[in-house]
Amino acid sequence: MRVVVQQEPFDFGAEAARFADGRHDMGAVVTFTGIVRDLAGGDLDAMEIEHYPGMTEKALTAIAEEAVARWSLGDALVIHRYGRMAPGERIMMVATAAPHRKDAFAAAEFLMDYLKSRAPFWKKEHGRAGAGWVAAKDEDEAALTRW
Amino acid sequence: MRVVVQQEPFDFGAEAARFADGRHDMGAVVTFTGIVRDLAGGDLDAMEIEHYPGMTEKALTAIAEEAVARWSLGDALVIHRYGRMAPGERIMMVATAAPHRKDAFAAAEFLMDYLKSRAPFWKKEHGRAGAGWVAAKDEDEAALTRW
Amino acid sequence: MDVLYFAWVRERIGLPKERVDSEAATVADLVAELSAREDRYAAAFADLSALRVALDQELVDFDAPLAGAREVAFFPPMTGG
Amino acid sequence: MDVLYFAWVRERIGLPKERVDSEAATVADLVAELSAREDRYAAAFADLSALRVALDQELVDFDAPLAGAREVAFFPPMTGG
Repeated sequence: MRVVVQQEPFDFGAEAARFADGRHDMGAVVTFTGIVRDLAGGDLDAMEIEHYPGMTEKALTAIAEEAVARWSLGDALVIHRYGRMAPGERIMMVATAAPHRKDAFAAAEFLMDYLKSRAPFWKKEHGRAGAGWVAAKDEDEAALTRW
Repeated sequence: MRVVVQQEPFDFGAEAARFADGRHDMGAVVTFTGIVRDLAGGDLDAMEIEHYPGMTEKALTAIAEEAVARWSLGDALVIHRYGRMAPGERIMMVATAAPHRKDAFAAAEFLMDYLKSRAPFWKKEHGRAGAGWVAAKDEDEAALTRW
Repeated sequence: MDVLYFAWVRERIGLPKERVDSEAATVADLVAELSAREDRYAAAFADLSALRVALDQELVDFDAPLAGAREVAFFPPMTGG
Repeated sequence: MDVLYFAWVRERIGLPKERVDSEAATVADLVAELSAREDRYAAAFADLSALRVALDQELVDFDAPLAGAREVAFFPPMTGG
């Protein structure tokens, strides 16, 4: 299990390949990557992500440990950036490895749902019309109830 | 949308990175990779995959088109190998890109569920104890009813 | 028409493809015709619930009419992914 | 104890971190104490349903006791991923 919180970009392809490499006992690997999405009309200059150093790592580790235990994962990976990013840049990724596909998918969705509402990150959009904090969505909180 | 059926190995990291690259309008990319899983005790020498040339490409394309239409995907990718593979080798991958994570996850699971039971591939295990065709699982057929 | 066999159906019948001239009206009629030919066909087609069939590369039911079909394929349930 | 503010809570209060000496028994008591201090605190804490709080880097409810806490953090609902 690996949890990484960093400002620098990460190499998604290399991380995904390294994660999937050399597994003889896991039939299924799922990855999710979050990308800075532009606003309509190309109005987004940058996405800024603030976090709570110390708590971030603790929260992500707890969420990943829970996923590994619950779905008997062979491995889990979480990488999340903070700082300023342009549209198209990768914000974060998770990866899960399990013997069967159902568990790999469920664990990856669980990681994403929890990470979104329980890890201390906050997004601020810097656009032509000014800057504003992204509001949490009710549906993101509601997504936790299914687990 | 891209559908590839080939005997040669594919470069999962490079394919995943290329798929996720340069997307400004899609916030979520999900990938699934299927890996040849060894039998208990390291008893599997090889997995052999037979397919129905012509129908395979048609079936995969139809499934991918359905996924793109149903979840308004920005893009979808399916790569599936045939022939003989050793434990640890990657058999196939799918990738989906959508504005939001729920759609990217649902579409990837849909692709996998349909591909597993509706694309003409058959797996044969070659092990120390002999060779045998892998039986389809009732749960794989049942998985289709949720879509 | 061309009749194709895959996986254990191919192994049991002993060939991947053959040319069959038949007046069978449906897939089920063709199966009955082939099964009557030789034991290896009868063995392969013994349990239709364990088989799938495609007409011109589209999955169909066993009661599908054969009229106009150029290619019929028999195989076990698929196990891709 | 150290009190930390993040995102718009930090912007509204105007600083990321401060040392606070308080006899407050619970988080809610601390919020009341800070809100009474200055308008910018009252503004930041006006709607507690829009806020989350962590004690020593663990999420807690606003009625959690402060006894022994070294670090309290206030922030809006998280938006990671």
